Amino acid sequence: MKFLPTSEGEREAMLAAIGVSSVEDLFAAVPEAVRRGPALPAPLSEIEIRRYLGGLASRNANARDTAFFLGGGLYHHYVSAIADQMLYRSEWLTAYTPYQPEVSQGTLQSIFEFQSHICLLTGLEVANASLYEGASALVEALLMAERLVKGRRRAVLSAGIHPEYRETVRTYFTNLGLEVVEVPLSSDGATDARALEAAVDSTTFAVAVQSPNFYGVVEDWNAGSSAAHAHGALSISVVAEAISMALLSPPGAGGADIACGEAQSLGVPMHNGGPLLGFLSCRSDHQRQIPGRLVGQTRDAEGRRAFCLTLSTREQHIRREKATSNICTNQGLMALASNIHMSLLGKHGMREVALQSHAKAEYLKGAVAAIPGYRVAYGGPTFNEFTAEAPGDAAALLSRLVRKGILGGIPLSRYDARDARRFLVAATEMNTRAEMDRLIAALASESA
Amino acid sequence: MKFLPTSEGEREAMLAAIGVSSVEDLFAAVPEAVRRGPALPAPLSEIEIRRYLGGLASRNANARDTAFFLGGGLYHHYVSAIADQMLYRSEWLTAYTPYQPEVSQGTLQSIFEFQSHICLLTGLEVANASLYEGASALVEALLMAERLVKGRRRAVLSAGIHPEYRETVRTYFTNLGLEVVEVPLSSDGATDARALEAAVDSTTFAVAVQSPNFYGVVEDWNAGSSAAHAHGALSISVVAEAISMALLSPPGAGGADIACGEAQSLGVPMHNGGPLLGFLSCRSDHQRQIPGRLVGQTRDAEGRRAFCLTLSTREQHIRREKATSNICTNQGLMALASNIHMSLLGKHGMREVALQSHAKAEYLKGAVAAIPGYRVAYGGPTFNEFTAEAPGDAAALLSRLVRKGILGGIPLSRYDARDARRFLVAATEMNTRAEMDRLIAALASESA
Amino acid sequence: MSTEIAERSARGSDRLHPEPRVEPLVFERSGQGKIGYSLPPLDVPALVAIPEALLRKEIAGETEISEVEVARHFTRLSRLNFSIDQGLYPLGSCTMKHNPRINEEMARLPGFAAVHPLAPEEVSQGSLELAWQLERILAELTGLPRVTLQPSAGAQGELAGILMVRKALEKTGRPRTTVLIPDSAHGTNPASAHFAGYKVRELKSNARGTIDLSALDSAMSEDVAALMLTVPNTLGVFEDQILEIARIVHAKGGYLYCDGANFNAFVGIAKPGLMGVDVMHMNLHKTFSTPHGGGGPGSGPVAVCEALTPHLPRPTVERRPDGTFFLDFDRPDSIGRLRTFLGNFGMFVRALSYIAAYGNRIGEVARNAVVNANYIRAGLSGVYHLKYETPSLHEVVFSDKAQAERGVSNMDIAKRLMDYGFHPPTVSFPLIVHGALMIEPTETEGKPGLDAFISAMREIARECEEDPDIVRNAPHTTPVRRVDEVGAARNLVLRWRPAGEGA
Amino acid sequence: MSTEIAERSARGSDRLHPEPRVEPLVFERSGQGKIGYSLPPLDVPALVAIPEALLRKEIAGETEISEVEVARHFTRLSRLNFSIDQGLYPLGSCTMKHNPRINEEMARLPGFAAVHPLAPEEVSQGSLELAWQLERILAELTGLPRVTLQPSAGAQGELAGILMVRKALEKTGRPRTTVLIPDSAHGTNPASAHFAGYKVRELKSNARGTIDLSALDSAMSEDVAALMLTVPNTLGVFEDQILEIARIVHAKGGYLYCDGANFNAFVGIAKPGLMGVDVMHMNLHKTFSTPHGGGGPGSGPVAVCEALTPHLPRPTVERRPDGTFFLDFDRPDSIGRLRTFLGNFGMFVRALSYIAAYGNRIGEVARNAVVNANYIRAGLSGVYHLKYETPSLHEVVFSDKAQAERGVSNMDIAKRLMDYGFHPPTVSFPLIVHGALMIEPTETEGKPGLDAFISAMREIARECEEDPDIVRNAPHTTPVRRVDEVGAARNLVLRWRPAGEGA
Ligand SMILES: Cc1ncc(COP(=O)(O)O)c(C=O)c1O
Ligand SMILES: Cc1ncc(COP(=O)(O)O)c(C=O)c1O
Repeated sequence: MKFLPTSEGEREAMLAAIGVSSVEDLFAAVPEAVRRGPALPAPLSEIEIRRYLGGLASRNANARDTAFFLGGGLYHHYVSAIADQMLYRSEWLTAYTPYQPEVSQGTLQSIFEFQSHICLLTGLEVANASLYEGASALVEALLMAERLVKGRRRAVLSAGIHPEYRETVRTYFTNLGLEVVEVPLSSDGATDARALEAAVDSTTFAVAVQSPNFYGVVEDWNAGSSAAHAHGALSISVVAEAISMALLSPPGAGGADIACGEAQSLGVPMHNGGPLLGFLSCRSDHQRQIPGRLVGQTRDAEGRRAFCLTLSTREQHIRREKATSNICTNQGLMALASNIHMSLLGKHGMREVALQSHAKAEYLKGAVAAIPGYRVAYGGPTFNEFTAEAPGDAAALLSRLVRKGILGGIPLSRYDARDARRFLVAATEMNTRAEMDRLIAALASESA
Repeated sequence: MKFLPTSEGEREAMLAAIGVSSVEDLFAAVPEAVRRGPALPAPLSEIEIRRYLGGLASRNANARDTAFFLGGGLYHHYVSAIADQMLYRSEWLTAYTPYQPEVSQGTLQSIFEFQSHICLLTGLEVANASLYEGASALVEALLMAERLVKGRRRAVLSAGIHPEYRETVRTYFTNLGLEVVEVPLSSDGATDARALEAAVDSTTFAVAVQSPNFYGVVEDWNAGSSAAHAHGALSISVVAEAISMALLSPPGAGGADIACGEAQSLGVPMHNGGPLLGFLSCRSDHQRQIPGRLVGQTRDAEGRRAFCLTLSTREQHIRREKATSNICTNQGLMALASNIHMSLLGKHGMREVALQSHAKAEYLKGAVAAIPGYRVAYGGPTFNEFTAEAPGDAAALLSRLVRKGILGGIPLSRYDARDARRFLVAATEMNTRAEMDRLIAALASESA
Repeated sequence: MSTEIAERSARGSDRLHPEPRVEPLVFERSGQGKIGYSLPPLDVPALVAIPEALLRKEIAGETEISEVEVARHFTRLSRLNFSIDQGLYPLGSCTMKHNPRINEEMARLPGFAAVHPLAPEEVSQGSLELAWQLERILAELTGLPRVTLQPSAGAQGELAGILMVRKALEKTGRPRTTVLIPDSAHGTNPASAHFAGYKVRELKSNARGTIDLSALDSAMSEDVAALMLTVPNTLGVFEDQILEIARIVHAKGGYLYCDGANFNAFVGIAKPGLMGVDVMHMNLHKTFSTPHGGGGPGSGPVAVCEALTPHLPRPTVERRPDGTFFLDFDRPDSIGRLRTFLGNFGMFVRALSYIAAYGNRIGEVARNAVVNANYIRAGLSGVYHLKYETPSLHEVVFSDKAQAERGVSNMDIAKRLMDYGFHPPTVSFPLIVHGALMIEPTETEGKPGLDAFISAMREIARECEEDPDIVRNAPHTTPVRRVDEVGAARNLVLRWRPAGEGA
Repeated sequence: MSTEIAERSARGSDRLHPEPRVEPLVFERSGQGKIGYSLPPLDVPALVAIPEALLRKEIAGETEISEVEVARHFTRLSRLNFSIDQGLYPLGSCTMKHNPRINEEMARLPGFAAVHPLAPEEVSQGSLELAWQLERILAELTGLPRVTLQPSAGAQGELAGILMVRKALEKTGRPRTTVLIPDSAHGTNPASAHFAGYKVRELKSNARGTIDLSALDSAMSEDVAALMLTVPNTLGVFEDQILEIARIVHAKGGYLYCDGANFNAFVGIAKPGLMGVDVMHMNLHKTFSTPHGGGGPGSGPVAVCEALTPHLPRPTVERRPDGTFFLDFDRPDSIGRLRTFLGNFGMFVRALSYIAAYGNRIGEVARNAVVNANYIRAGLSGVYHLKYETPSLHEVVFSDKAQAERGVSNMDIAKRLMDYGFHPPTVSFPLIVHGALMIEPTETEGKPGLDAFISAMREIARECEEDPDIVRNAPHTTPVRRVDEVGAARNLVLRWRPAGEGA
């Protein structure tokens, strides 16, 4: 077997040194009754693996070969060649969690830089080393708030939060005796301000609002924050399209105590939905309740600047059931990709990506609104995604577009049967005007 | 500009330190009359470059998406994922020629290993660090022989040598007052033994034979060697399909003084014909006339084994017009790829690749011979390529096959108008029986 | 005296080695007016249709830097890391095995990497089939009928598993209150049980390092939802009483949860389903070689017994009679979602590629892993103290007991190993071995590498006797020397700040 | 005394740093029965239809090794190299600039990397158009009408260029006998002229380091086929009399050949075609950033004036009126082929990708390269001796004259720079500067990097005064210390041999 470096002869010598006569002797503790070899096919060579998996890959529509307008919390943004190729380096790819700082300064410093980038983007003071993805990041943020605001059991969530995030929150909450109150959207697509205020009370430990929300509408963070703070609850800003923070007023400026969500947009390919890049950022007075790993700056024995994991007493490997989270393995390599990407784009590039994405979505939005039979569902301002309404069933319509090489949007019937005619359309800097015009023409021809 | 790390402010400071007031001042020596900015388009971003070059790439038929049977000195063999990805490492990719051994041991040791692999394959004692590709490697071998056998002006070349190699030899020879005598093939496709003997005389400095020859036929190295040695000339073995050496009797066992040719098959993708990997190997008593770089083993100041470039006095940077060759930049990275590939496949893998390639070509050859109207042109034994003869014009036939996704062979009319109905068909371990059956069926349907 | 040498040499080496070994932060390489990217010119009107009040002006402090500086910064930084591709990385419990490059190539195919999970089903058949096939293979390997691929890593797999147990128990009317966890377990086990709403009750291991059957028997009650058992446990010891353990747990209506992070020890040799395991998570980033990436990503599929299948996370991947695949959201008894989309799909690709390369010979993984661990055990027994002499499978846990007498701790030994060119083993885990040195070589280490490791460890033991300071002051040759972790926690600096913003 | 410290520390460091720093040969990692590959099972009969006498039995001595060992071997080996991505690599004449990663990505597209040049024209339009476009761009940049992309590197470009000159002269009946080459020229120039069948006559440079016009005038005759001129020359000096030089050469019916390896100094700013250059090769692996790969591959396109176009190597890439592209073999006056196929096509892709990124702003390359070289010149003038004070463009050649008085050579200084974390400059070239230190920073180095380099060089100059041994014994911190090159040539060991075969 090509991944096994031991020859037969060496194995014999090793068994002799161990003092057993066969490998099977070493498995003596495993009862006969539970032993069973697997019914699997014969080993495949690389050539065959390329055929096999290449064949599967070719049966998926990919964003490079189609006119692509899917979003819904996962976006087809630019990833630089350097961010891609850097990940091939063994030193990044095949290292473990940096428990031993003396031989892990690369990973540690990169995480420290990632944390710093996230702080700059969110306008908050502390960020962790990553979480799995947006939905579980929101859960972690809520549980963190619950620990900080002791004795309360209810979280108020905007209905504008990604439905898969909300579903994830319910999965975690039910067993912990925590409750969710959902606040509906108003007709302009933003969280209903009055309903929000009414929903928060002294049993509320957190108010969470997403912006741009799932339906594309940009929210005012301050609405959630003042509702929360009026009752001593914490304000959580949820961001599922992280590049929006380069253009929109950041959570920190809108009173957020915690910002969390999905940073895939910042240098991570779509990967069919994973690996992604959850993030969580907060005010420094809450840092001791932050979940996940943190890297801090320190010195080595010779006084040089160095980095290491810190505040580990929050974590499961020390605190066990009292830990701030059960997370252990996180999204390290994606945080590296994102650090490279954010560093390369920097101040101007991230903003330009955001501006282009916005401008393209505005172009599309205007054009879709102008097609007879179509309308834009909400009047509120949008960033790079909006909810369109088709004259007929959106899912069927979008399936017909696929045959023209257009992935035109996400049918909202997937999340709510009442939204059968609605679909989300996203644009990024990757879309050309020509592609958008193709989409518009295809939609128009479908309405005819 | 993203590749330029100097900000405006820094540039000002630098100009001040230099003592000029503008960059243009530094170009004072360049006459006004010769200055002219280029009429080129505006800079492209990575996103645009991907569209632009990706668009061009998509207009070529590639071996992954077709049933592929082209050879002619360039083969579609297996390249392992590790040989491919290793080349991304900056330490390999962005290093220069290892002139400074203390910071280039990686490159140097890899070349030393490459040299060793080539020696094992050719059965000769010395190999250089690479040459450009097969044709110029043959030229270098011939010029080397000419230096070793002083005072003679004629080289005898088999007509079985790749026509592009022979054309290259003529390009070099005409200006140096050297002559080529070409020996025809006999009807079984091997070099005509009698004609060969007759062609060699005391004015001959070298005899060069290729095996497998361009038409696919396996030659006996000894024929060329004994003809050469009988008259005090050197015997040159040319190999354009290097993996054949894993199965066929190697040049060193057939009396060769020099072996040379193309090692692309050993781990280098086809690259549309370049970069490839020329090699040259010889007996150790001729090593001081070898062209190109050589790496030798030595010690460092602390007695550790170390490697460095050696015998540089053969080379242009020291010997100038008296150098053994004008080559400077060679094919370093391809030699690395090949070292990785040969090391990974090793003794058994290289042989298995050769055996599979041969068996597949035999399968095809038998099947083609059985299609009415087709025949195999030569009766001699072949390795993984053979010359087929079609009932009609081969070029037109092969163009029709392309529309079925089959690159079925190389029409020999490209090299000789008299060969209008002939074409070369190659097989490697990459071809499946299903693909071969598709080719056979397509050929059969074309004859009908 | 050796300290003196160390210091002198450090100073000397500073003189001979004037290159600064610390790499500035990327922010410190930034400079006004530099740029590292470009985008296509905007081909639509440059409109900002968002009210002023909702906008920010700039991302103050963000970088301005050229591409070449980024390339150098990250190349240089990377070189400060140790990695599997450099040498033995025997972190116990982490299964740091060779990561084949073909897996990376496959995961980057545009048909996997540039694909969106919300694309219509008819153009997602490749991904759906891939997930389905991986599920089938993991089911075959575990001997359990169904598998969810959704969990993002092992810990989330644990949570998913315990939540399924809870859901099943809820159906009986009573979710119960407690999860039993041996004291040797990984920290994620109790943490996950806690986040599933359970109290944790710790089970003391017996003198062999395994489950004390009578302790289990008395702890097991109808309040206990599950026993979370690591197989083999974190000492590398296989619970030879596993069938009896299962019987005890099942007898009281509880579920047997298997932490499969150590599946590498018996994959392809034995099946948890036959052991009475009801639910088990696996770490694709351990047993199935998806690279650890300096901390992640992982993927933590969970295999379950028939009784738990109705509770699998939503959606599941199903196959229609016509051979097409679809996502089934219509699972009313599902525990729900644990995250967005389908899970860490990129890891599925790698794991499937890896498993395909072994196919029906995957048991060789376990065989070689176990031989390697036992070879190290044989090579170091008598030199390092072995608290539990029970036979080891894939890893062995020594301790610093002998060396502690010379004032040298397991941490010192770990650091000194770096000077010998090895990554250290896991230290201070499992908690039941004081001063632990938890060594897992994995199957992808050859005899020469193991011999070198053994002799380095023996050499260090000798140094502990003859010159303990050289060990206590280690490492001497790493990019930075011993890092002050206490100081880091005391003076928290968790980010870079733009100049003027204060520390 | 400092030698003593160095030695002590080396010994000390061996003790502190017990990791063996030498990596075994891949053959030494080999072991019987190990395997690193697999192939699909053979799906046709396993026939060997070749006479026994033409077969070999095995490749004795070849490796048997697992994939993980190969991965480690080459990763570890690579880490012994210095590379651009680690820091300043100021090898004069080599133009070691940043190699953008997008170029690698493009070259690896299956539509370029898995393509065969003998495929039918109708399925090769993408490659043909790419070659055609690159030719057009290089023609525009050089101001010359046509370009061949065939030469594999600069030296082969030189040969192609001179052969075209020869062919043109042959058409006049007399190929002439001699090529003039300044004494500052790169070694490939005389070697290439020689292999084109010419005698080489060396032209002494004047005190400014440039062409001595009267020497040229008297050397130029109707026996001279061409003057090979490097622009700017290897001192980094632009021949300000270029127009006069061209006039002199042309007056006698000779051709002006430009070695364009230093095109980086004025690309996008001035055009050789306007200078009277008739033929010029370029190094895509220098000016146009295709990576040097530890020695190659390169690509050496040659641009020619109208008169030489009939003699371009065969085939040329041509465009039909309908916009399709084809290879033109029907060129009876061509010099023929220099190699197989079309040239190093993979380098064309990278170069085109690189040029596209700059487009009409490519002159910024030269501007920044020239500023950088002059900044180093300003920073080191007075510290290192500058034989020629003529203004520099993209590189500057100092010498060790001042340091030689303390017994320190340019080679010592080069080695000491390694300790400071830099690659050394080119030493011992150009030949007209004894003890040369030829420094070419390229445009992709920023001010902080240049400042660090300047201060390292100044520091070394100080060390030469105060502690010359530390320089003479350098390097101290590299993976191996000073390598015995003389010994290598004396006891030639050019390959590994299987045990038993003798050394
Ligand atoms: C025994 C054991 N259980 C559980 C885990 C948790 O897995 P993960 O890090 O993927 O969350 C680990 C790994 O760290 C482990 O070693
Ligand atoms: C001035 C000069 N001319 C010619 C060459 C030869 O180019 P190549 O190495 O590509 O053959 C070089 C590079 O080494 C050079 O610096």
